[in-house]
Amino acid sequence: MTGTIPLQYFLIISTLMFFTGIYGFLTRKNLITMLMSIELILNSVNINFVAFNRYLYPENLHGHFFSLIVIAVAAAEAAVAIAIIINIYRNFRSIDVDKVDEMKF
Amino acid sequence: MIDYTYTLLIPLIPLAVFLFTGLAGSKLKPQVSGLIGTTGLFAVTILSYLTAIRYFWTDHVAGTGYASMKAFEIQWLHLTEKLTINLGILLDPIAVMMLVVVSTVSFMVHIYSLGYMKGEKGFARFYTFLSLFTFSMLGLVLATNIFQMYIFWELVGVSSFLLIGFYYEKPSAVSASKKAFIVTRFADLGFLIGILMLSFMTETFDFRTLVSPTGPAMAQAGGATFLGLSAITWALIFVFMGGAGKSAMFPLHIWLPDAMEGPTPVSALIHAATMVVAGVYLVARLFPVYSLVAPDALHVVAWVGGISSLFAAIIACTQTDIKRVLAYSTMSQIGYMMLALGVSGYGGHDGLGFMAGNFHLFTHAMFKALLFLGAGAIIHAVHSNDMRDMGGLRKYLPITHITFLIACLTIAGIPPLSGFFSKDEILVAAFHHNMPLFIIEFAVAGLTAFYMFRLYYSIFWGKETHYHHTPHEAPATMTIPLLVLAFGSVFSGFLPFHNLVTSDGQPFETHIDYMVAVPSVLIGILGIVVATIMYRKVSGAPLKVSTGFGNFYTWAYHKFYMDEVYLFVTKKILFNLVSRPVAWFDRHIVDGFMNLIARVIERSAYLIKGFQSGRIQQYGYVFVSGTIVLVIIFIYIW
Amino acid sequence: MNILSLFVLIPVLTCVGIVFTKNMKQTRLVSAVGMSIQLILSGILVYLYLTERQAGNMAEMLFTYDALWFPTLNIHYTVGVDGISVAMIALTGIVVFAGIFASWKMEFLSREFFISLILLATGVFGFFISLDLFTMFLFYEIAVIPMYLLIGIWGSGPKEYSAMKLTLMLMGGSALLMVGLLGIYFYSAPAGGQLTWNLLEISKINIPIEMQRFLFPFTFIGFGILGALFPFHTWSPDGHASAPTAVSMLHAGVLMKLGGYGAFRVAIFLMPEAAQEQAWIFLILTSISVVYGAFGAIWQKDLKYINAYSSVSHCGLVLFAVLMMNQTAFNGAIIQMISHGLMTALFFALIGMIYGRTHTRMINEMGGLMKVMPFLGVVYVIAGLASLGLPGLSGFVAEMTIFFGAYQHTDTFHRILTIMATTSIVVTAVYILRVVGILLLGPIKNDHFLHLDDAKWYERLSTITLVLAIAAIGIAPLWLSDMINVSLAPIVNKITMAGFEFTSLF
Amino acid sequence: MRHELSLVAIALILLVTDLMLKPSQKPRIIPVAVVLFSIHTILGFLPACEGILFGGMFRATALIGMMKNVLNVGVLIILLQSYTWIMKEENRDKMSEYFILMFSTLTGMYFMISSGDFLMFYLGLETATIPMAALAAYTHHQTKSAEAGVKLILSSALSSGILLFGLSLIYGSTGSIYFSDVAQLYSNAPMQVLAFLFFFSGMAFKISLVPFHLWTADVYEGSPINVTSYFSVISKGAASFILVLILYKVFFQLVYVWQDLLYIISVLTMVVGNLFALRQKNMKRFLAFSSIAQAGFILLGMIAGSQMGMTSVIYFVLVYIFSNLGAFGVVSAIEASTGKINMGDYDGLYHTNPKLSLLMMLSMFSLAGIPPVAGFFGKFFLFTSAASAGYYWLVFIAVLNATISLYYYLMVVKAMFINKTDTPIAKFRSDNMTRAGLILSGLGILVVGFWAQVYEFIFNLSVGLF
Repeated sequence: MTGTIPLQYFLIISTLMFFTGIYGFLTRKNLITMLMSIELILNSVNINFVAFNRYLYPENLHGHFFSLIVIAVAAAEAAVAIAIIINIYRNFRSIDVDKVDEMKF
Repeated sequence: MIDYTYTLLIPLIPLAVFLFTGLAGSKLKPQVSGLIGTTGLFAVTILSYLTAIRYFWTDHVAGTGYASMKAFEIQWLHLTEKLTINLGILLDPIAVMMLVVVSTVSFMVHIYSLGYMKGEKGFARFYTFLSLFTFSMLGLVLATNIFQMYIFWELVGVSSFLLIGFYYEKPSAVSASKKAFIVTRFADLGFLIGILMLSFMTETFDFRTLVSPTGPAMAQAGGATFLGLSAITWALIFVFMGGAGKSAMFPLHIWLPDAMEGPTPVSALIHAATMVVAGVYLVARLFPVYSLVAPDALHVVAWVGGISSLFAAIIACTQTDIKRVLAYSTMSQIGYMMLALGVSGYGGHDGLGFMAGNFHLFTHAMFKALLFLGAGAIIHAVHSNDMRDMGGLRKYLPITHITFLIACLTIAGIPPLSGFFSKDEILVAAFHHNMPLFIIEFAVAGLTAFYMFRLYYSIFWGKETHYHHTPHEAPATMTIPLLVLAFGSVFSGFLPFHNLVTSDGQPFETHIDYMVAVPSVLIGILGIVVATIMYRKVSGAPLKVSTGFGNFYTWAYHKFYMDEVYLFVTKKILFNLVSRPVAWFDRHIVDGFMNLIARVIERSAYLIKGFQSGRIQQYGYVFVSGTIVLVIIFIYIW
Repeated sequence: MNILSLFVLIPVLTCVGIVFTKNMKQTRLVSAVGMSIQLILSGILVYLYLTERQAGNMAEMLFTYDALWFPTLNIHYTVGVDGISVAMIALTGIVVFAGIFASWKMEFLSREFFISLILLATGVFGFFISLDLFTMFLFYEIAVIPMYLLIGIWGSGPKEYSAMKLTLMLMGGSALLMVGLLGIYFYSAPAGGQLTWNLLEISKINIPIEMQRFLFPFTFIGFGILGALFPFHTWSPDGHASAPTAVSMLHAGVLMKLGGYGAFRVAIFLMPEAAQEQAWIFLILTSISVVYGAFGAIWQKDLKYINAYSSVSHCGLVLFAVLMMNQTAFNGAIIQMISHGLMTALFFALIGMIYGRTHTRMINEMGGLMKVMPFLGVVYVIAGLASLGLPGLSGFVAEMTIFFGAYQHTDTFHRILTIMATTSIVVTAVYILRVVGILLLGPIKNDHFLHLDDAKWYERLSTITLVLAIAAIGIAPLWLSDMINVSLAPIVNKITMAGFEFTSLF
Repeated sequence: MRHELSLVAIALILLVTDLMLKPSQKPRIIPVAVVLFSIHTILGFLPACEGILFGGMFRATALIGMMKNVLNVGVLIILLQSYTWIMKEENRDKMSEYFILMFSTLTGMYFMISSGDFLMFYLGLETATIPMAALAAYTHHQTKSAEAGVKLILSSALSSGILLFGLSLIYGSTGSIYFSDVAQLYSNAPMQVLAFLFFFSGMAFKISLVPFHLWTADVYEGSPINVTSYFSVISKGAASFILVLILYKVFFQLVYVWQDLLYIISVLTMVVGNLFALRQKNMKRFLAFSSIAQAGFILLGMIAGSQMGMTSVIYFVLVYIFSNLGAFGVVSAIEASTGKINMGDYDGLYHTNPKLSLLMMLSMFSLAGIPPVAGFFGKFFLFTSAASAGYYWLVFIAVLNATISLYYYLMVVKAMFINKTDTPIAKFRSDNMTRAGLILSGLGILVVGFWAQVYEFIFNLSVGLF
């Protein structure tokens, strides 16, 4: 099984996801979309962990556990983030990230 | 060893008077301060005469030279292992001679001022300053080492400053005192540099060690050269610069005429008899060094003296302020003394110049003090300094007239008054050693007679001026000193100086050299005759003569524009081209640079504020690119 | 209790006492009592020191006390004095005492004023008694920082700007200093063993020459900034001009001495080889300071600026002498510090008193003050004469010792610089007499001045104290000079061991 | 583990108590929280057993206990100082949340500091961060507060994403997430350097090092003031602790990389922090930038890589807690009483509120590193550590920056003492709890420096690189 798909493929996809996430974070104007981009980043990390674990260090499960925890934390993070975004919406009547620049310089 | 420790009292009495009147002066009645000062000086005079008599005659073993002795010495400060500054009292012929001069003139001036300064606001202050001056001058005279001399040299400078500026509410007095101090201070810088060099080479300050023919100074005769002169020659020229400043030698003389802004007794004491001859005294002190090690420096002394005496005599012929005429005359006479030292050799008859210089110093002190005090009496009577405001005063001021006339004859070198003897010796010395200088001095002798009698006639003869108040003779406190000094002027020429004050302490024989004496007396008489013709009665002759000289007269009248040159150098060059740019540079460049740093920091703070745009995405952008830059640095470059 | 620790303790207690005072009268009384005790204590210290030396105690430092503070960094609270520090402490005692009386009428926030002032004094005293580089630095900064408040709150003119500039420039100096001191610490045991901050122990070893080359400029300039080293002196004119009287007095009088003292005690003493190598650069700078400060003073119109530039010149002379690196010059430098401290304090006191009456410091607006305030006038003239180096007053002794010491240098370059530096005495005379002439003499320019009064008792007390000290040094300098000389011996030995050839050794 | 357990217990007690209190009785939660936390703080100083738990995921050593105690002291002061603010009407109904959220983040920090592997570390980090965002957005009716919350949560999510990516690479290259294993297996292969840099940038975000600092000022300004002080000292302190531990314990093979890295970053941080702080008028924003500059100084201690370095970092954080909380305490007292937050409002403060002004001045001097207050010692030891590793020029740059920072700290002093105004802040009296908080920080500022035992105690616990 391990011979079929080389590890590099996973790494390439995860790296692509990582940078896509970053790209999304830097360019999307909607706060929710930005949050989704973060999730992309976190997922790319998960892929990494799992792939490394499976391919390189199958004798223990550090990578797997790590990715599980990351998923859980990501959920918590998303919850809080969305709560705050709602708050933003209440205050700014918008969730456009460029509007949220009252404090600067 | 004969005990001279009591001589310590000589400088200490004036010091005590100074401290007492200075601190308690405002509580005392003014006259009391005056009397205390005068009494103190009386004691000093007695002690000085006693010392002189003991030193020259009583304690002296006939047939031996006059040794120099340290009556007293304490350590004041030690600089290095070898260089120690001591304060003490050195007695040797010239010191004792100066002691007599200083105490006599100072005592006379103290008495005289009781009358002259009566009713002045700062009477007590005047006496305080006089005591300070007397203390400093005595300390200078009795100095055992060159550094002590420098210390008191500065102190006389400051006393002179205080006394010239005595009328401190008068701007001219203030600026004159300032000028005097600064010019002499500049000269003192030369003195200091001279001492620095001399002490570095010889590792001693002590006069006795310095002048000892086997001393360290003598070993320096060769040494490194700079511009063809050996180091010690330079050192001595620098030392002489100090002397030239104090003695108002060309071109450092400009302060002396202005110093006449001070009260007249001060001019008599400081600027005629004592302080101004300090330069001569200094050269005389170091004479063996000059003579044996650095003859080149001695040439400088001689020529500076000669030029100054001619220069001053010419100017004196044109001035109308009587005190200024006397001031230039002083400068001219000191030029004589310097010249005498400059042409002298060391030991025996070669040292004639040395003896003559000191002799002239002595007689000059008497007659010049007399002239100034006389001038003071005149000013006291007519309340003016300008000879054009005077005339025909002989009727009103008989005593002043007679004593003044005596002084004029003395300075003109008419035998058998004292001036004849001393001046004659100088001319003889010059005649034998340096012909060009002799010719100059010969001419100056004539000029001297001329301008003194010009002064004399303008004051006491000439036109009858109408005075607001009828001038009256001065009180006894002022006339007695005149008479005493007149006595001194007449008879001091008979003192056997060639036995007492010589370059090597050994007596030698002198005689009048008719080859020199006769012409010099004749030219003196010629000067008097010319003056008589021109000034005895009101006539157009002076005007004609002055126009005859044309520009030269104008130049001389304006003192050859020396003041202007100095003003140009100080105000225009030093102030405007150095000081002002320095101040500007400091404020704008140095300080500006510091402010610029602050400005740059502030400015850059504004420039980079765009990074903090308030937008999350830009923050993210910076974050990511920061990481990437670090990655590039540490993986690819590092 | 170690007598030296009292020098820090008494000011601190005085400050605490001031906190509990209710009004200005009590405040100044407490300050005056505290600082009088301090002055007496300084006198006692001088006496004890001299007796101890007389008794033959030739230890390098006397009255030492040592307490371990930060063991791991080997930081100690180490105090001890030699003749040099004793002299500086006495100076500080006198100036602070005079300063308290010069600010007798400080109405505005008087408690805060006196506390800051005494805090400053604490720093200075602490600096002079410290033998440990860390505590030395600590006290150094303690002394610097109250200046900001003192100038900023009670100053005049562009006080905020001046205060800021002064503080920042001095702190910039301590940036350099910090590097220097840390470097010294980490090379204090090149052969292995315990690193130390102790001055005496460091002096026993030789810091490697490469490090000296690196550290010496840091240390020297760091202290030099406080000592008004050209071109880092510009805080001084502004700072002095804006500061209130007592602060100018303390600052120019003692604080600037920290610079000279530190440059000498730390930079030169611990790193003689580098000092010797690099001296020429700093000698040129200090010679410039000396002459340049004097010329700068001529053109100023404000009394305080004149005095500030004059301080630049005189303090330049201190550093100049220190760099000449021989015993006589060192001695001269110390005497000059004391002398300048006294006379500049006197100057600032007088300027403050005159300003308090005429409400101007511009010399061309004043004139003829001698007539209305003879006491202040006479004292001003005395201060001026001291400054221009009149024999019988302290300035002369100091300058002459420096010039003669410096001229003993075997190198012609040094001797030429010495001669350059001597020219300053003429320029000094020019600006001092100019001020005296315009300010005190001549006719009275402003009728309003006719009604001014002369000095009050506290002002007299303040100035007379300083004048007496100036005259005492000027008339009998030998005891001071000897006291310093004995203590210079170890320092000179250290430098001599560094292979420096001396022409003057006792 | 005692720290964690008791803190969690406190949080739970508060949660339960809150349920039982009627709305009018809500303020009673405050004394309960404060008293409990004080007890917790004091208990923390008792000697605790050392050891490891969860198979090496959790470590407890005396050093780590000390770090937690340092944080506890800070939190206690913040709790005291927030009294006036939390008692405001608008906060009535969510009072206990403030405490509970704060204690949760603190628990997260405990775990983060105590972590023995990257998993625990990450978990602690997020436990510390996520409630913090909630705290930032605590006063949800204020736009600024909401903005602060969103900026914090999004930025920190990005940063932890990058950090995690780095961790995944570390795992990939070493096969372990345990610190001890990673340390053995690490080398300076490019990928490992890359992973380290990713990790570092995530940490740099927490300590707000330039260029990862941009969120700081906005979040600090927008958050309620006491939350800001929590961010600026506790969160920063905890992150510094774990960074220094991880750098020394895990990445010591990369020492030559991270020394250079810290060099660059610290210079950048000090300079940029100072330059921004120079122009600030809002006190919170001003303190935010000043705290960025202070973070740059902390790196000077880390760079030494020695026992002395670690000591100086911990010691500095302790001192910094006191000094910064002194400043924040004053700002918070004034804001709570008068609502004024600009530097211009402080003009003439000394004449109306001398004690506050004095405390503020002490804090400013302490932050600037002026003796005799503690900040001097803190900075001095940092510089000593850097110099011990031979970084003299870095020390020089740092002290120059300290001088620049002195400029703006003095601006505050100037406003209070020198500037004159017709409308100074009126005289007011803070409540006792706030005063206690202020006095505590003032005492800390005055005492910690001279009290050498503090430093020695920390030193004995600290460890070096090798």
